[in-house]
Parts: sequence; structure tokens; C-alpha cells
Amino acid sequence: MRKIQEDAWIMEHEALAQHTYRLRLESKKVAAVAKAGQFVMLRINDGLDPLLRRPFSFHRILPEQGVVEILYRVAGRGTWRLSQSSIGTRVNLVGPLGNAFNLPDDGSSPVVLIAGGIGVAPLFALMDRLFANLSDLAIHLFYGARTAAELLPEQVLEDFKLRIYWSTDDGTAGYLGRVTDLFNESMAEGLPRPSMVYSCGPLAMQYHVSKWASMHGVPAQLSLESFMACGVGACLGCALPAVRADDPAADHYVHVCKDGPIFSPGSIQWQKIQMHRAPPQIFLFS
Amino acid sequence: MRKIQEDAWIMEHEALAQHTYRLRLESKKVAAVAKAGQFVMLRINDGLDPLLRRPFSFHRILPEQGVVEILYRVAGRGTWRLSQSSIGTRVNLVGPLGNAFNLPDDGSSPVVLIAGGIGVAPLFALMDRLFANLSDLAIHLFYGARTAAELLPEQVLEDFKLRIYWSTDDGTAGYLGRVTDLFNESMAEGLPRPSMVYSCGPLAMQYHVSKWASMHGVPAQLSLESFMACGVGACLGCALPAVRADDPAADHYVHVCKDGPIFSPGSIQWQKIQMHRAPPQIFLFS
Amino acid sequence: MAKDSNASSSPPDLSVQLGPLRLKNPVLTASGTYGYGEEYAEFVAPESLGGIVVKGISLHPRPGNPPPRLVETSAGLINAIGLENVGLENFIKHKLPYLRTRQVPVIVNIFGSVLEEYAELGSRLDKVDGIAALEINISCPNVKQGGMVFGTEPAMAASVVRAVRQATSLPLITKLTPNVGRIGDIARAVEDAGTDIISCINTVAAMAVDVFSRRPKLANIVGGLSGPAIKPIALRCTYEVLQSVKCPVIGVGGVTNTLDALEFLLIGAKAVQVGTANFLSPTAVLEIIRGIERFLEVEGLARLEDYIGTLDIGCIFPFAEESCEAVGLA
Amino acid sequence: MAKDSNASSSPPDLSVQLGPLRLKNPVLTASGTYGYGEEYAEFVAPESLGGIVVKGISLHPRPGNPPPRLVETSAGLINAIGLENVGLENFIKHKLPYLRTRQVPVIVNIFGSVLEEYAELGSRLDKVDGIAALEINISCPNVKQGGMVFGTEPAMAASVVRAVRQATSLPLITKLTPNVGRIGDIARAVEDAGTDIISCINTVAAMAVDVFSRRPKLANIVGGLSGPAIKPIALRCTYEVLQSVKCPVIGVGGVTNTLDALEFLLIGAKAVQVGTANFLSPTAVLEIIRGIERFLEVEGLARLEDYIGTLDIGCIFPFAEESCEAVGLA
Ligand SMILES: Cc1cc2nc3c(=O)[nH]c(=O)nc-3n(C[C@H](O)[C@H](O)[C@H](O)COP(=O)(O)OP(=O)(O)OC[C@H]3O[C@@H](n4cnc5c(N)ncnc54)[C@H](O)[C@@H]3O)c2cc1C
Ligand SMILES: Cc1cc2nc3c(=O)[nH]c(=O)nc-3n(C[C@H](O)[C@H](O)[C@H](O)COP(=O)(O)OP(=O)(O)OC[C@H]3O[C@@H](n4cnc5c(N)ncnc54)[C@H](O)[C@@H]3O)c2cc1C
Ligand SMILES: Cc1cc2nc3c(=O)[nH]c(=O)nc-3n(C[C@H](O)[C@H](O)[C@H](O)COP(=O)(O)O)c2cc1C
Ligand SMILES: Cc1cc2nc3c(=O)[nH]c(=O)nc-3n(C[C@H](O)[C@H](O)[C@H](O)COP(=O)(O)O)c2cc1C
Ligand code: FES
Ligand code: FES
Repeated sequence: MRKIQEDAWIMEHEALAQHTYRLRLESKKVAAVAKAGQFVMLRINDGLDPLLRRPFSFHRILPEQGVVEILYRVAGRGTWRLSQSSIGTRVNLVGPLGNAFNLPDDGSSPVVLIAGGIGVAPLFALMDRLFANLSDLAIHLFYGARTAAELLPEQVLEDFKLRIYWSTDDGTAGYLGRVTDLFNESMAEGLPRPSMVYSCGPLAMQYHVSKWASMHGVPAQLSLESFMACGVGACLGCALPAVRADDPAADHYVHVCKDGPIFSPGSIQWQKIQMHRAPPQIFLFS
Repeated sequence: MRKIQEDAWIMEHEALAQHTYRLRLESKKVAAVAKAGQFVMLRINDGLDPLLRRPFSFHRILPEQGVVEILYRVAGRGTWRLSQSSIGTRVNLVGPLGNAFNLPDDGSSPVVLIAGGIGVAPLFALMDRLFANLSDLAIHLFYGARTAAELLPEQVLEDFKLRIYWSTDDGTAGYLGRVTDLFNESMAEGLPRPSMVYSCGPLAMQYHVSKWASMHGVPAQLSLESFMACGVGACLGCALPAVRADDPAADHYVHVCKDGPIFSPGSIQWQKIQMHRAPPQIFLFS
Repeated sequence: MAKDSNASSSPPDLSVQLGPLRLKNPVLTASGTYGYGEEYAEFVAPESLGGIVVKGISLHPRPGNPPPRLVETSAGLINAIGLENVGLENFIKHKLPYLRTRQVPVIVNIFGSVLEEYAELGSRLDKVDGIAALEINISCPNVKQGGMVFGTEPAMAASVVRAVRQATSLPLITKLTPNVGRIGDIARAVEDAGTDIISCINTVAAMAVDVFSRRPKLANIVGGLSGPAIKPIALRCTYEVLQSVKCPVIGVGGVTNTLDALEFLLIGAKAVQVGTANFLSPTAVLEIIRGIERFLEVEGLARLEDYIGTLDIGCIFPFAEESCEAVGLA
Repeated sequence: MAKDSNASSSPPDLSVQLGPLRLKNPVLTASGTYGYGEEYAEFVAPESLGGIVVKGISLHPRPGNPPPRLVETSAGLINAIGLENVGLENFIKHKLPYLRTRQVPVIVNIFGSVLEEYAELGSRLDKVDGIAALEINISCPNVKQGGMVFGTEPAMAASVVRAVRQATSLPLITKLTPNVGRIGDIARAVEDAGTDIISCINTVAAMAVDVFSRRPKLANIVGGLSGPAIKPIALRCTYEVLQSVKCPVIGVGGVTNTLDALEFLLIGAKAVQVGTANFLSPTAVLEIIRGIERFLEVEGLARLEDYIGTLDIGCIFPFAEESCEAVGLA
């Protein structure tokens, strides 16, 4: 797997939902080798503020056009600065990094995709890949957000032949409640057992999906996050508590940038994950 | 003297010479009270890179239009970043700061203005003031730079009724040699004794002007620089060795932001000034 | 009941009690960055501040170091002002009268090059009106001890504090230097010696050179680093000091915005000093005071003292089976 | 004559001699920021580097700290990786073979929690092929001394160096921590104990907290600050060390670009290590090597060694009458 450092030009930069932007980048070399599920480390500007690169999954990969897209939500200083950058300017990419989504073994059963908030980003690239390889695949997308304003507009999903299940925590659109509750209920109401669950979203959601998948013996691929510095397995910063094959209870860590970001539910030691930072409230204070 | 903090909008931003830009700012409150010779501390962006504000003299002051202009040369990180900022964006000003140029006592004799490189910047505001107050004043502007490309185009000086003496260190335009040599020669060739010398430019040039003025008993107003942090006399960082009235040889310092930036030649202890930093070569390394 | 709802709609109480010192809010200006108060008065009414710490004062006027005195670094500023100041007499005659006309606690930062100077500063300021407290800067070389910095050795640091303590009944703040191995040891020593309050940190020893001229960028060669770059260091030092002493502590170092100030308060500092940030924005202190107020409102806290020191270092495992219900994942 | 003009048109000689260690150029990667070399090989051919310092190795594998392990700060990064590593055996079996295939000096960073572990690491690595030097990380707690960090006490620091020195004939680099009062004292102690080379600095103790969750941002509460923020501190530490010892010194801390590297070389460091900057740009080390070459060309220097240590701390007064001619002002 070849990793590349490349200057990418911003071709389009559009707000798609509240605090949510789509960045279209001309990045020929990265686009040529990127796979759905992988990510790039993006340097927002030449200065030192912010200091580190920021990881973003591929939202769309268009190798023929030499283009990749990123869908991101403003979550802090870096993404805010990114949101201020204009068409024609340059960002620097390092990628593609990490592992990729795998296709389901069985294309005849449906697959379920679960997206929480900005977690929908990599699922587009995944859907492109699924349809390209398994054109008849039935896809059920469960897509939730805190509120309607944070959901992507329906049109951006029109291209895909999907069944979409919308939810919002406040009931302003779709099902009132968590996307995992909606998923649970839909399964209880007789949705066929999927051959694979793909999910991306907040950790609490991922935990829920993970539990469901383990309990029902359904394979799942979770795209997980961790704070990253290098993105290439050198700093060992992006650790997550994980199950060591020879000693499942041992203190052991995987590194999201190298061993992930796609993990199976059983590989993570969920009970050892610590919470430290509250959801950012950057629009209140600075 | 009222000091103001104000967000200013970039109305125009134009390259006038090599690495030299003119910034036109809508800044009603500052423009209303600014005087020629004073300066502002400009914050280039909201981030921390660069950390400190940068001092810039007023190049033009247009109180009726609520506009001030700055003429600057890219000298490092901060001015480079400034040069990248586009029309419609915002910079934050603190000013006006420092003292101002004084009119000559005697409007019937000519005055001499000496500009080295970007030192020409504040002399425009000075000329505006001189002509507004002493419409018949004869002004001799000695204006030198390292090379022709660094000189402002003649047109920007057309508005003023001046005698201009151009020089470049490499002879690519005007007199070949230092602007102070040109001035010396012109005086030797019979230019009438000026009632005041105003000058702004590199320290070596200012030293020369200072020596000439002292030797000939001609009053001079030198706009001097020092590295600044606060701009308001609080940090004591912008010191220059100075003559203490009661004990001229004592170690004593003035503060450019508060006691200056305009000084008379005799107030500075030139022999105590130390050289520490070489001229920046930012275009070679980063 | 009515009282309660009244209380929650009135602005939160930002006042803090630091031993003998009561401040209307926890935001002070740091010594050497705010002159003698007047320099910034056009931007910030002194009355709105928790207090002003003035530029360090010595018995006699000092010219300070030759320039260059300042270098900018990444998110930092190195200064080598050389403690230029007008001297005690001029301060009392020419600077203090203005400050007395403003309703703001004035804290006088003092320093000396021998123990006796500290003591004399203490006793002379003891008799002067309009001073809320003294802040002892012990980050200075002791000329009698081969230039070793007072604040780098517990016994020497303590001797300075004792000398000033005996000379005055004014509240005493002792300001620690971070350029030591174990700042907690120094903190304990100065607490035992009788300081009422500790402030930390002073600047971090630093250097910058010019590769082209091959010379130091400061005439003094070395200087002290301040600004956002040092905030994580200052926070750690403050944390160590808080674990070592019982007296109130003031956090200093890199406080640039509301969140920075809240970080120091969260770990237990009763107040903060804002230094380099004044240069970035002359109204930074005001924005921080307002920001803290707003934060308390959003968090539903009536008093800042209810937030101070509430750092929770216990572990939370949201996905350990027992706690799942708590995070709503059952 | 012909030789001279040849010399000046050929690329400048970047090689440096550090005691027993000769490097083709002065740019090394810093331990813990470059993995075991392979991680960055797609971006930088290891052969182009002065050397690779691998992630710290202990006798036995260590899982490291629970996450979060990283926090970004202003121009800095705090890490609390907890010295996660594969352990000596795995290193020799699985990591070193790759490095042996590449023509680059491999420096193995080692650490232990008791003296004996350091000694055993030394003696076991002594017998292993393909190692250019050992770098002793003494910024670790000594579990037999109540967790006091080895590198904060001259005698304890020296004992570690002596233990390793007796165990191996490999060139020894000792890496100092900046979290001490007088780094020069530590430097002298480890020089006397037999280190060939000193590298400094390791990270600066630091902390970050989240004001909303009221919790530390690192599971480990405190961590080590690196990156551009600490460069002025690292430069000062390196300067102090250089004034205290005769052995060669490697500057570490915040080296992000060519000018940063040159600053350390100018004050007398024979080489630099690049750490956090690798994260900002995986090709940072290459750009720095090329930048130094270009700098020497522009300055007309044939050998880097002619630049190293040429800092001039004497004063120049260009406008003092005697020197005016010199600056062309007569
Ligand atoms: C593999 C991977 C893929 C990702 N893909 C996307 C994507 O496609 N779209 C998108 O919007 N976001 C994505 N993220 C998250 C994104 O990287 C963070 O939102 C971003 O780094 C925040 O930067 P900031 O400067 O705006 O926020 P900061 O000011 O740095 O932090 C704001 C908040 O975000 C947290 N945070 C910072 N960095 C990370 C991180 N790396 N992972 C998790 N939390 C973080 C901080 O702890 C803090 O609470 C991805 C993260 C990973 C690890
Ligand atoms: C009162 C005053 C008025 C000024 N007016 C103008 C003006 O009208 N137009 C203009 O182009 N420049 C002016 N300057 C100089 C200008 O402030 C500096 O060029 C600018 O701060 C450089 O910032 P930088 O980030 O680009 O360079 P840096 O990267 O900060 O430094 C580049 C070089 O410039 C030097 N430098 C940095 N700041 C200053 C400073 N304050 N004074 C002198 N040298 C400095 C550094 O030491 C270094 O050698 C003025 C300076 C002062 C003190
Ligand atoms: C220009 C300048 C001058 C200073 N002068 C003093 C001083 O006279 N006495 C003192 O105790 N601290 C002095 N300090 C240290 C500050 O009070 C403060 O401790 C330090 O700058 C860290 O805070 P900051 O990061 O908010 O600036 C000075 C700092 C700066 C930047
Ligand atoms: C993520 C990370 C891991 C590190 N691990 C080690 C280590 O294992 N051993 C060691 O001696 N230093 C370690 N360091 C310290 C660096 O080698 C270096 O001394 C420090 O980061 C300062 O340099 P920098 O500012 O260039 O990063 C680590 C630093 C970082 C950022
Ligand atoms: S981000 Fe450095 S190892 Fe994963
Ligand atoms: S810049 Fe602070 S006193 Fe002049």
C-alpha cells in the first residue's frame, strides 16, 4: 500500500448542512490509490496553528478525475480554519492511510449501514464501492443526527439505490431518538438479517452497534476514531484498548491509524475505553 | 491622545513594488484621530502564528473617508501572511500610537525628506500634512532603495509638488549609491539649507542623517524602529539607548512606541546601539 | 424558592477569596506586561479587573538591558527587559497616585539582588496607602550567592519570603520560577516561610539566535519565554504546587482566552494572571472576565468558587457494563 | 588552486563527527516519533538520514498508557504514550532486520525502571549487529527510588550511564530531561560517568485539562510537551549543556525547519534530532538536510563543521565611532 504526500487544490467547498462542509480536492496521486474506509492526514495551512494534521476519511474517491472528496464537520480550531479556506487554495495531504472496508462475503443478503452525524462521510465511498462490485446489493442506511439541520440534504443521497431510515435525537426529522434505537426497532419489526453491518459515528453509537452485532453473530465493520499525530503508526498516539489474541484480558492496544480505522466489534476492549473530553462547545467560547 | 482598538476591513490590497504592498483599510475611528508619523499595531489574523501584532506607520490618513493606508514590505512571517490576505477580510488595529511628525517652524525654507526603502511609507502622510498646512513649502525628497524594482512607481508620487532625488544601491535607477551620499552631494552642490530634515529608513541611514543634521545644526525628525510587543509603553521591550538629560553618559533607554517613533538625532545614544540580527533572508529558507 | 430563581437569573458571582485578599473576579494582569496600569486604561477600565500587578519594582531605578530585548517564537515571546523600572521612590510618587484614583486592587511586584533589598522594599511599602498586596519576584539572581537565582533553592526562596514577611503586614504573594526540578519543594518552602499566596509561573528560561548574523537575538543572550507556548508547562507547575501546599495559588503563564483561564481555575487556582495576551489584544482581560461569566451561566453555576478545583481525575469507563445505563446505552 | 575551485563547486560536506560516531549529515530522527524507521520509509529513504533513533526499547514489551495519549497545544504536542514498545527481543527479531537492510546508522533508545535493566539492555545490545549507538533515556522514574526520575539527579543519572558503559562498548548517547534546575550539572555528571555524547532535550513536563468535562485531557494526567513551542527552551538547555561539557552534543526539541536546525548547530550542537516535525510533514527531515546544504552554499562554506559553534556573543556597536568605517558609514 503506497502512501503519498501531495499538495491538493481545493476545487469546490460547499456547506451541505449545519457546520458541515464538502471539500472537493484535486489530488491525482492520492485519488489513484485510495480505498473506501481509508483516510488522509490533512494539513490545513502552512502555519503552526493548528500544529498537527487532521485525519479525514475519504467521502468520495474519483480516481479517473484525480479527485477525492472530504465531508467534514466543524469540531474545533482546525476544522474551523479549514472551513475558511477558499477555492483555489492548497492543502497538503498524506495518504491514503489505514485499512479499508471489506466487501460482504455474501452479496445476496442485504447490508446495513449505520451513520451517526458526520459519520456518514466514509459511507458514501463505501456505497460507491459496494454498488460497483455488487450491483444488486440491497443497502439499508440508518442515518441519524442530533437535529434536522445537521442531516445532509436528501438529494446528495439520490444517486444511490438505498432504503434510508432517518432519525434525529430531537425528532426534528425522521424517527425521534437514537439511530441505533431506530435500527433495533427496524430489526425487531422484521428487517432481514444483514450479511454485514458497516458503521461510523460517535463512540457510544459504535458501542451499541458492536454489542448488537456480537449478540446476533452478524459481522460488522466499524470505522473508529482516536486522536492522531502521525497517521502512519510511528507515534503510537492513536491507541485503543484491544483484545490480545493470546491473552484477551491483558492491557493491549491497537493503533487506529495502522490497525484501523476499520475494526471488528470483537477486537476492541470497550470496557477499558476512558472518557476524557466533553463534546466541544467551540461556538460558545474561544 | 485617544488609543482605539478597531476591526478594519481590507478595501484594497495592491502590490506597488517588489515585495511591497499597499493596504487600504476602512477604519473609521482610527482614521479620525491618526496623525502623520504615528503607527498602528496590526493583528494579522486571529491565530497565534504570528503571535504578536506588527507595527506599521500610517502611509495615508483620510479621516473624511474613514480610511487609513499602510505601505509595507514583506520582511518575514507576519508580513508574508499579511500579503496573503484578501480584500474583504478583517485585520485588527490598535492605534494611533506614538508621537507624530511636527511641522517645521519655518515654512519659507525648504524641507528635506529622506527615505530608505520602505521608509518612504510614513513620508506620504507627512507630505499630506505639510502641504495641507504650508501649501507653498518646497519639499526635496531623497528616495533610495537597494534596486529599481523596490522603488515605488513614480506615479504614486505625482500628486505631490516635490523635487525627487532617486537613488539605488546598484544603480538600476537614479543615482548609483546610497541615498545619504546623494543627499550629501546635493547639499554640497548648493541645495539650500533645509529648515527641517525628516527621515525614515534603515538604521545605518538614520545614523548618517543624524550625524549630518547634528554637524550642520539642522533640526531633524527621524522615524525609528525597534522590535515591539505592546505598542503602548507597557512591556518596555522597544528600548533604544538614549541620552538622559541629567547624565548624558548614563545607561538610559527611551521606548520607541511611547517616546517615539519620531526622535531628534541628539536624543539617541547611537554608539550604544548593538547589532544582533542580520537582514532577513526569508525567501531563501523557511 | 423565589430567592433561588432570583439567584440564578442574577449574574454569577465571580469573586474569589485568596487568603487575606478578596478579588471581585479572578483575572489579574501579570507583572511587566501591563506597565503601571495607566498604559491600558484607555482600553480597559481598571475597575473591571480583579487586580493589577504592576511592573517589578526595585529599591533604585534600573535602566534595564540593552536592546534587542524581545524575540517572538512559535506561540511565544522571549523577553530580556532586564527589570527596567522607575525605582521605589518614583513609583510611589509618580505611578501609585494614579492607581489610587482607580478602584482596583494594586499588587506591587518587588525584587532585589540581595535579601536586604527585599526586606527594605517590604518595610517601605508597608507604610504606603493604596496597596492591596505585594508580589515577591524570586526569579532574580542573588548577587551574594554567585548569581544563583533566589527561587531555585528552597532555603534561599524561603529566606526572601521570611525577610519580607517580617517587614510588612501586607498580604504576600510569592511568585515562583518554573526553572527548577521540583517546584513543589519551593512552594512548600515559601508557604512555610509565611507567604499568603503563591503565583506561578514566571517565564521559562529560553534563547534564540540568528543563523545569518551568527549572533544571539537578544543582547542579553538568554531571556524568559512567555505566552501560549508555555501554558501546558504553567498548568503542570500550578498543578504540582497545588498538590504541595494549602495556601491559595494564582495561575500564570499563557492565559490567552477564557478557556485557558478556566483550565487554571479548574485545577484549583483561585485566580489567574494574564501577561503576554495583553499584547495580542489590549482587551483580552475583559474578554476573559466576560467569558468566565458566560461559562458559569451556561454551566448553571451561581458562584465561580463552585467551579474552582473541581477537576475530576478518577477514571470513567462509559462502556464498562455497570456504567452503560449511565450513558444511556442500555 | 584547481582543487579549491573544485571544492567550492562540489556540494558542501555535511558530515559530522560526534566522538566515536560519524554521521553523513547532522539530521537524526528523534526517538518515539519515527517508529522503528520503516513507518516513514515510503516518504524518506533511510539512507538519506544522518541516523535513525528508534522508539525507546525496554527489556520486556510494554503496552503503554491508556488513551487519550495525545493533546495538541499552541505550537506544541503533549504526549503520554507510556513508553509502549515491543520489547528488546521483538525489536531484535522483528524490527532490526529491516533496518539492517538499509544503509543508515541505527541508534537504539533504551530505558528501564531500575539500574539493572539499563545494564542488561546494554549488554544484550552489545552483541547485536547493525547498531551504531545506544541512546540512554534517563527521563524515566526509578521505581527503587520512589519513582524519582533518573535524569533529575546528577548522581542517579551518572549511575545509569556507568551501568550501561560497563555493559557495552557501543558509542553511548545520554539523553537529558529539561525538567531540572540546572541541566549543566546533569550534563557534567553523565560526561564524567562515561557517555560519549549528550542529546537534549526530552519533552517538558506539561498538562492539559478539559474545562467542560472537568477532566484531564490525557488519561495519564500529565505528559511531555514537544514541538515548536519548546524550541527556545531546548536551545537554551543545549547552550547550557555545551558550556558545561566537552563531549559532543545533539540538539533536540522543536526542530521544524532548516533555520531551527541551524540554530542548534550555530550554538555548537554537532547534530540535531527531529521529532514532532515529522508529524507535520513526513519529509521534514529531507527538507532540513537540503536546506542546510543550500544554506552552506549561500554562505560559501564547504564544510558544515566550519559553521558549527560559530556563535558570536561579543557585542558589535556599528555606530560607535571606531567601527563606523566597518559598516560603511564614514
Ligand atoms: C480516521 C479518522 C477519520 C475521520 N474522518 C472524519 C471525517 O471524514 N469527517 C470529519 O468531520 N471528521 C473526521 N474525523 C474527525 C476529525 O479528525 C476531527 O473532527 C478533527 O480532527 C477535529 O479537529 P479540530 O481542529 O477541528 O478540533 P480540535 O480543536 O482539535 O478538537 C475538537 C474536538 O475534537 C476532538 N478531536 C480532535 N481530533 C480528533 C480525532 N482525530 N479524532 C477524534 N476526535 C478528535 C478533540 O478532542 C476535541 O474534543 C476523523 C477522525 C479519524 C481519526
Ligand atoms: C513604529 C514602526 C513603524 C513601522 N512602519 C512600517 C511600515 O510602515 N511599513 C513596513 O513595511 N514596515 C514598518 N515597520 C517594520 C515592520 O513592523 C516590520 O517589518 C514587521 O514587524 C516585520 O514583521 P514580520 O513578521 O514580517 O517579520 P519577522 O519575521 O517578525 O522579522 C523579520 C525581520 O524583521 C525584524 N523585525 C520584526 N519586527 C520588527 C520591528 N518592529 N521593527 C524592526 N524590525 C523588525 C526582525 O527582527 C527580523 O529581522 C515599522 C516598525 C515600527 C517599529
Ligand atoms: C515583557 C515582560 C516583562 C515581564 N516583567 C516581569 C517583572 O517585572 N516581574 C515579574 O515577576 N514577572 C515579569 N514577567 C513575567 C510575567 O509576569 C509572567 O509571569 C509571564 O510572562 C508568564 O505569563 P504570560 O505567559 O501570560 O505572559 C514579564 C513578562 C514579560 C513578557
Ligand atoms: C509521541 C512521542 C513519543 C516519544 N517517545 C520517546 C521515547 O520513547 N524515548 C525518548 O527518549 N524520547 C521520546 N520522545 C521525545 C522525543 O524524542 C524528543 O526528545 C522530544 O519530542 C522533543 O523533540 P521535538 O520537539 O522535535 O519533538 C517522544 C516524543 C513524542 C512526541
Ligand atoms: S497516529 Fe501515530 S501511531 Fe497512529
Ligand atoms: S512595545 Fe511595549 S513598551 Fe514599546
